[in-house]
Amino acid sequence: MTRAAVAFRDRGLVAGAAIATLMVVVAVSAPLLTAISGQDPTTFHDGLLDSARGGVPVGAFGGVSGEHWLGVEPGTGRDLFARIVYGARVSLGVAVGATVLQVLIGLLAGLAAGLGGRWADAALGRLIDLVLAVPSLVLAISLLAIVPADWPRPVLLAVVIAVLGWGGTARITRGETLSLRTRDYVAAARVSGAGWFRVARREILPGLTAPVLTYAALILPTNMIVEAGLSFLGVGVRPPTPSWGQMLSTATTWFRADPMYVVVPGGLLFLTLLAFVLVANGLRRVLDPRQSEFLR
Amino acid sequence: MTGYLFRRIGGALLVLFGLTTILYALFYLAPSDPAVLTCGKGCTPERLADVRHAMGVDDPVHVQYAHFLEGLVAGRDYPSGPDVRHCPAPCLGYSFETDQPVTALLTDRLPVSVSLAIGAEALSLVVGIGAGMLSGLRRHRWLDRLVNGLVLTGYAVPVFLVGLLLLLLFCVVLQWLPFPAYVPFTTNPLLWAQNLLLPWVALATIQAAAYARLTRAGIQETLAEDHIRTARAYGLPERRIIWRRAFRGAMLPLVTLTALDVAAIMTSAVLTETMFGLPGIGQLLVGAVNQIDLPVVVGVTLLTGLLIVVANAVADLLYAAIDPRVQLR
Amino acid sequence: MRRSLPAVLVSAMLLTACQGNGGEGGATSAAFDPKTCQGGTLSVLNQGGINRLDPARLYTSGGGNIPSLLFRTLTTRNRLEGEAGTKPAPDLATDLGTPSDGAKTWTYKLRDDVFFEDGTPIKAADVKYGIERSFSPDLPGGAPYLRDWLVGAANYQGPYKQPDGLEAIETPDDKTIVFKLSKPEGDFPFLATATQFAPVPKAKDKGVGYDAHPISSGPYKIESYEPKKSLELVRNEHWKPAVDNLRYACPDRIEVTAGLDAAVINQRLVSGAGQDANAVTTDAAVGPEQLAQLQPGSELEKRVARGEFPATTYLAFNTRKAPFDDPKVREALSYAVNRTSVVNALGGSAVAGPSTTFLPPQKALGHQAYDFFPAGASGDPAKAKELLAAAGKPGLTIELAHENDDGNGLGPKPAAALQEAFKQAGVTVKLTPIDSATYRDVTGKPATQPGLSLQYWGADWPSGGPFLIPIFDGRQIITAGGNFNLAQYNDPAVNAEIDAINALTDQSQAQQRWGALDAKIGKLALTVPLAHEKDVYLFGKNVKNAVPDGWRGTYDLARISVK
Amino acid sequence: MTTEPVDNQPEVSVPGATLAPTHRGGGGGGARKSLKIENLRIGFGDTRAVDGLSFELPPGGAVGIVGESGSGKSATALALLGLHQNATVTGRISFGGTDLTTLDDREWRRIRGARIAMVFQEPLTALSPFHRIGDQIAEVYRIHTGATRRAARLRAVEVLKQVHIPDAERRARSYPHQFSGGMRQRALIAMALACRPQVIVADEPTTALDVTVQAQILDLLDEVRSTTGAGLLLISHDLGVVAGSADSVVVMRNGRAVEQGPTESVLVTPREAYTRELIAAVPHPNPPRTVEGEPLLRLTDVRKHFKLPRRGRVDAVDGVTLDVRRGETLGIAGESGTGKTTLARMMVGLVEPSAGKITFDGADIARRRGRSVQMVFQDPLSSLNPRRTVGESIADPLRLQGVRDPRARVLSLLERVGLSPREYDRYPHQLSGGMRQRVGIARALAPSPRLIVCDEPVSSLDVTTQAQILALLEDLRSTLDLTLVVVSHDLAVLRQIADRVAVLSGGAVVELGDTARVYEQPEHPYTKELLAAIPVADPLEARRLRALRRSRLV
Repeated sequence: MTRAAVAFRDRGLVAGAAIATLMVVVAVSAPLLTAISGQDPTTFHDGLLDSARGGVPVGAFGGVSGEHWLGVEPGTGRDLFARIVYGARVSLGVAVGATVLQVLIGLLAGLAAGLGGRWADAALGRLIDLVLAVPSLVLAISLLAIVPADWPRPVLLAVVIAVLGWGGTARITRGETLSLRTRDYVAAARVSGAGWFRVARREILPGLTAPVLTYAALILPTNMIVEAGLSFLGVGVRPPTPSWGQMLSTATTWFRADPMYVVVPGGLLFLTLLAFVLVANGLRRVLDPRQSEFLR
Repeated sequence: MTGYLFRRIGGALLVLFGLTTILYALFYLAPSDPAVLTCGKGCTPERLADVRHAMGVDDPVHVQYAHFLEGLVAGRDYPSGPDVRHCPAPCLGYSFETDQPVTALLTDRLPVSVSLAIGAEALSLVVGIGAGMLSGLRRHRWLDRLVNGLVLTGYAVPVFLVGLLLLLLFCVVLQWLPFPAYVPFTTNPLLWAQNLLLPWVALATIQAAAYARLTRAGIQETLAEDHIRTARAYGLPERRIIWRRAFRGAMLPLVTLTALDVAAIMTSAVLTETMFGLPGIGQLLVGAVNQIDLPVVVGVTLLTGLLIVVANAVADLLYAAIDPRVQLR
Repeated sequence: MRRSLPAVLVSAMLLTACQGNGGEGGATSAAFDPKTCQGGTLSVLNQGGINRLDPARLYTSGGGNIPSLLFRTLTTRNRLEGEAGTKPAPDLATDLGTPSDGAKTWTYKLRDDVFFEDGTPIKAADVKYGIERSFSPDLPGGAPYLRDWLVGAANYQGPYKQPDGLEAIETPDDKTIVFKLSKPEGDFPFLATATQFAPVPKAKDKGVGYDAHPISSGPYKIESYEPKKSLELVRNEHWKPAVDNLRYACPDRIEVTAGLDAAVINQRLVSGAGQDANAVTTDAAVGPEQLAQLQPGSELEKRVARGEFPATTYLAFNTRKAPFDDPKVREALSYAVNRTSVVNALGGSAVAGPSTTFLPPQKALGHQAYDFFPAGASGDPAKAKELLAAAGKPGLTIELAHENDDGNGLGPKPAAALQEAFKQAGVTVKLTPIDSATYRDVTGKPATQPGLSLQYWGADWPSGGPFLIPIFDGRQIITAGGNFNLAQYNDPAVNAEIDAINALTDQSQAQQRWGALDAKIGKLALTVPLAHEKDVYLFGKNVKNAVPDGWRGTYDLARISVK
Repeated sequence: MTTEPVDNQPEVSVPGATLAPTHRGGGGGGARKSLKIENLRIGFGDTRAVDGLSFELPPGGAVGIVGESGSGKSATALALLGLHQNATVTGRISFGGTDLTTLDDREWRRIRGARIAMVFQEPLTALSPFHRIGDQIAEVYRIHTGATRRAARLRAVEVLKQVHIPDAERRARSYPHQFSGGMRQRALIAMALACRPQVIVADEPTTALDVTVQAQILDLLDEVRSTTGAGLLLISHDLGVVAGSADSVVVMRNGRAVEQGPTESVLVTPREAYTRELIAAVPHPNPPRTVEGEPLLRLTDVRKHFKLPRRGRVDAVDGVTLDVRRGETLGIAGESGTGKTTLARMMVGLVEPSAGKITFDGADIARRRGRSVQMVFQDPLSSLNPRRTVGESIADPLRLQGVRDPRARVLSLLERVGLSPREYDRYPHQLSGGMRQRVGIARALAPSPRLIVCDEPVSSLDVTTQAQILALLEDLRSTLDLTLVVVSHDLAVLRQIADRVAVLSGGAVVELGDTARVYEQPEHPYTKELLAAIPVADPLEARRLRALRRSRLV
């Protein structure tokens, strides 16, 4: 059975992939979706708020109506649907960006350590140890708090998460590389006169795809949680840019007055994370048969 | 062993030195001036210069850094009005914001973080290993599926979401529990546990999922190993095989992870502490970062770095203790 | 965790002036008898408020709420409800002070029978020493007025470096203290409410370390104190009710817990379980969660204190920077603002009201109503466009600086509300977030000051002077930093009028002229007033006499009972 | 016989089983039971692993089962102990009259280890890494006898002594990883002896071991059988292993017994074609050939040291000087840890020597890499990139030499090594072991080398495949005018293929000479020991060698 066939038989993977894809589509087509709903994420609707009661939306379920499909944001009256779909862009974008960066840095460092000889390995090994030993959340908070507030936050977030988090990928890559380079087929290629660069590209990299891909799939939801957490703490994405974590942060002060404001971003965050975890889990089963016992 | 310890300590020092250097560099490059906040509203430039000097932040960064290192190793004296405050080694300086010794702040906050971490870890281990064993032994298919569903869910919920729901449910709607407020264990163990229950549960939700997965994979992997087959071939009862042989093998990765996770909770439970109003080191950090309280930020970072380094060493030692194949060199 | 707030805001949370107290039942003082209120333990649930207790380093209005339990000052706020509460009253001193030399010299006599917590009698020298040490660069944080007002104080470095002390403060005997000012200051009795006017025994001064246990002169003393975490106060046996008729000091014990989340504090106050029934807060104004439950006639409505601290949220123009050097542009933006959105963004009409005047609507500040650029409830974009067209700047693009979080009410929410309103007028706004820790630093240096920024100004005491002088006095433009005259407006006529009003010791006369001055400056559209502050604070079920005072807008811990 | 078991321990008291009398030397008493397998069938889902197998192991007897991989011999062993979990087992396994297949789990547990004990192939993984060896043995003893901890511990030491573990009291406290491979296997045998079983099943007990150790273990099993009177079922792929130790032999193929009978008759006068094929595949000496070519590859005092982090230095190769003559096949013999793989890798320039010189045709080997010298590896699965097709793997060295479209050349190479061109687009895991090794050879041939170094080229293959690959190598050498270096632990293989043999020990060549001379008149004691340890398929010769080893031991 081919891998694709195995993948399609995996119900968790298919469901996860479907939801994840949907979320990505939503994020990418945010402008289109808001054009359909006829709302944008920034316009205030004071008329829809009860100012005397702190700015709670008027009407049931946080002001759900024909115009405002998910109601409006308390305090501002901005369209919640529009903010959710634009928020998906930030939440997903940061997570994906951080993951890609993380994997790139980790892959390069791990390959260099694994193939670069004793000194490169020792130096990079120390560096990887350092990155792994750094209290990353603590440092991320400090870092994000002191960079000028007008730097582009989403990009910054992705970079900070990646820079503090590439240790894992690097360690896995290094380990796999060290193991792969002792394989006889690498020796065979060397005997044939191939240089290390060619060996890395043709013999080692293909062998790294599966472990690195499964690992990447696993850290993607983690990165999403980190982004949400940092935004929740107020050092992440800055309003008025919407992000789910930051919406949840403001929602904490509204959870009884306007439960919709908690339920919508919270539920979506959970659903998306679940989808990515399912994908990671399924990918691992498909790509890494040794680990087939992981989470059936 | 001695060589191992030396290398470990050397490595730890290197990591901590790297961390402080990075922090000093970052805060020096940052546009914020801690003296402005300390000086307050309506502070004139002359006054600001005096305050800056009094705080010692008018020195070039390398001088400040050298002073800091000196204090760390040998202690430092701070002029203080009519007195001189002596800050004994390891001196991390005084908070810009409250002028408390940073070491005192840290030792004051640490019990909270330790309480949080130990309790959450214990709860996670009990629940996680229990669930992992239940599903790993595959006695009931539905149980296996249930545990797996929960594990996946545990992976997919951010801690602040769990915390939010717990608070809402138990403190607001049902009002079964008071809003968490830290009570030291020594004051009243019962209240200590009662107040920490929700944060523990919030943290354990995620941690237990990881442990359940590991236990399950570990038990199944170990049960497939040759020596289990040997044990069966020699007529050992299944119960004995599971608990004396397989369980031990399955617990190996968990033991190391436990040490690392205790440190991880202590260093990264910022959200939990903030959400539940627990005065731990995470909360200390968030407050300090917003106030550009450099000594506190550096102190917290050093402490958390130290915790992680120590946890790594403990994990190694534990591993060597329970796996006779491992030798520390 | 919330930021602990800059000084002005801290004072905002510790202060008031009360317009129509909505509180009924338990909140009214009618049935309250200070003689029989003693007993019990009062809990104070706070976000912050106990970062420091060294009186030299506190920036309070009227002596603060918690500090005022520990420190007696020469004068203090009179702790009355409403308009009456905006006046100072004698505290350690026997009266509000005797001005002479055209209000350039102020003389105070200390009461008899006043003691520190260790029983040592309080002398005039202790008050002088307390003020002097606040000049030490080791102990920064206090208000700048003393440095500005006292003769020869600008370069004074405090008693540690200059033990000879300040010549501007004289203590001819143990009971008399005389202040020499460089210009007439009719508001001196207001200033003397600040904690810097609390006595400090020189023998107990440990410099920076004094903060760990400041010596009490008030009804309570410190039993235990962990900054930002907890403070436990017990009765100071050497304080006599007979010589302090303002502080009732009802609870036997006061326990302050800080570092809590505002939402949690309010939820606990609402639930009122256990000791929370005896709880209040000094810095967690109600959130939307509670406002939604605060229906008229509801049980909760009886446990809320509504007051107003004089403060204004406004847009500040830098008139030295294009395009805001053009009055037409400033006027256009004044027409364009949507005050309803801003009020909602600040938390709704319960906690903020729209303002068209720079002075907030308290009579004590001399408020006179005006609305020179009527924008209505939600802005007049048509008029704004018209003016911009007239100025030759239609389709303008501007930058608006604001703080990066909403903790201080200058954050992205109101900024976004303004952005939306200006969009209606064809003005494109680019938002520039600035870290709130450095916001004042950046906006207070003309070199780095943005053209347009969101600002907040609160009263250090209920008078027009401290509200208008830093903002509009041309001699207060400080180019090196710490500047509040963001318009960089310098009109000698205005400066002269300020001096003239300062010399007045008759407050009602002063009020009248401050109001007129505000209206005069208002015509120039140097600022766009947006909203003024309202304060709504909950208190526990067993709490009595939680009356918001007229100075600070919230209830006074020194007068609350939990018996 | 060297040891007399001291039998002062409590009797094995297994409820429901008749107790064996104390046995002292030689065959068991009257209560000894025979193990009789009748029409055993084992199926995994749709596949049949064992299909109607019958044989009998008389009390104290020794039966050998021989078969290549997939013949069903291991499945049979597991069935004897009821260890199959997902298989359907039918037929009769009668043990002293009881049909074991009808037992429930409790009853099975009384048999396992106590009546029938098993010795597994991989002694490292077969023992729990977390428990001390003595404890593991004692645990088994306690479970079956209910003895006290102390008594169990004494019994553990006793059986360890019985399998000749020196200093048994102390070594009982060691962990498995602290034992050498041979010691571990002895410990496993000791565990099997602990409860004085009536049958010992040994499933490939020596496959993971060096040849000298293998001989020792086989001798030990033989000894144990005679001292305890236990029957022995010896399972192996190697005719030589079985020949010296079994009274009768079962030859299995595809789950069936192809031929069975007394060892002598089956191995000396086989009736079935497959048995004959197996015997023929056992490496046999070729007529001697003397090649007097000029030296092609010269090694001059070559050394290789590995620095181990914080553990000092290992001298893997310690001063090797030898010439490989043009056109010859040089065999390099050595057990594990003798530095033979390091030496092989230095010969192709993969590893740089720490000292000494290696020249190929006069030029330093490092500059010759990629063309003139190629290598064939031991494990053909690991030597082929699992993610690339066979054709691509062979084409790679050609591309490196600048061949633009190597497909045609690759196809002809495939054909040359006896593979169909169809295999071009297949992946390594889709091929059998023998086919993979052919691919490995094709890849080595691709750049038209003059010398090929083969590192254990057949050690992971079944006997029949092994013979085919050896034949292929010989054929290639002669037709392509190649020079070969074959590195192997298997002296029989070298005797067949090599013209000259070098014997490695401790990183140095202890003996070098023409194959016939080395095998017939070994000079170095180590060479003699090695030769005595070679398992031979001739039962009489095997017995003679065992007696020889034993006499030396005494």
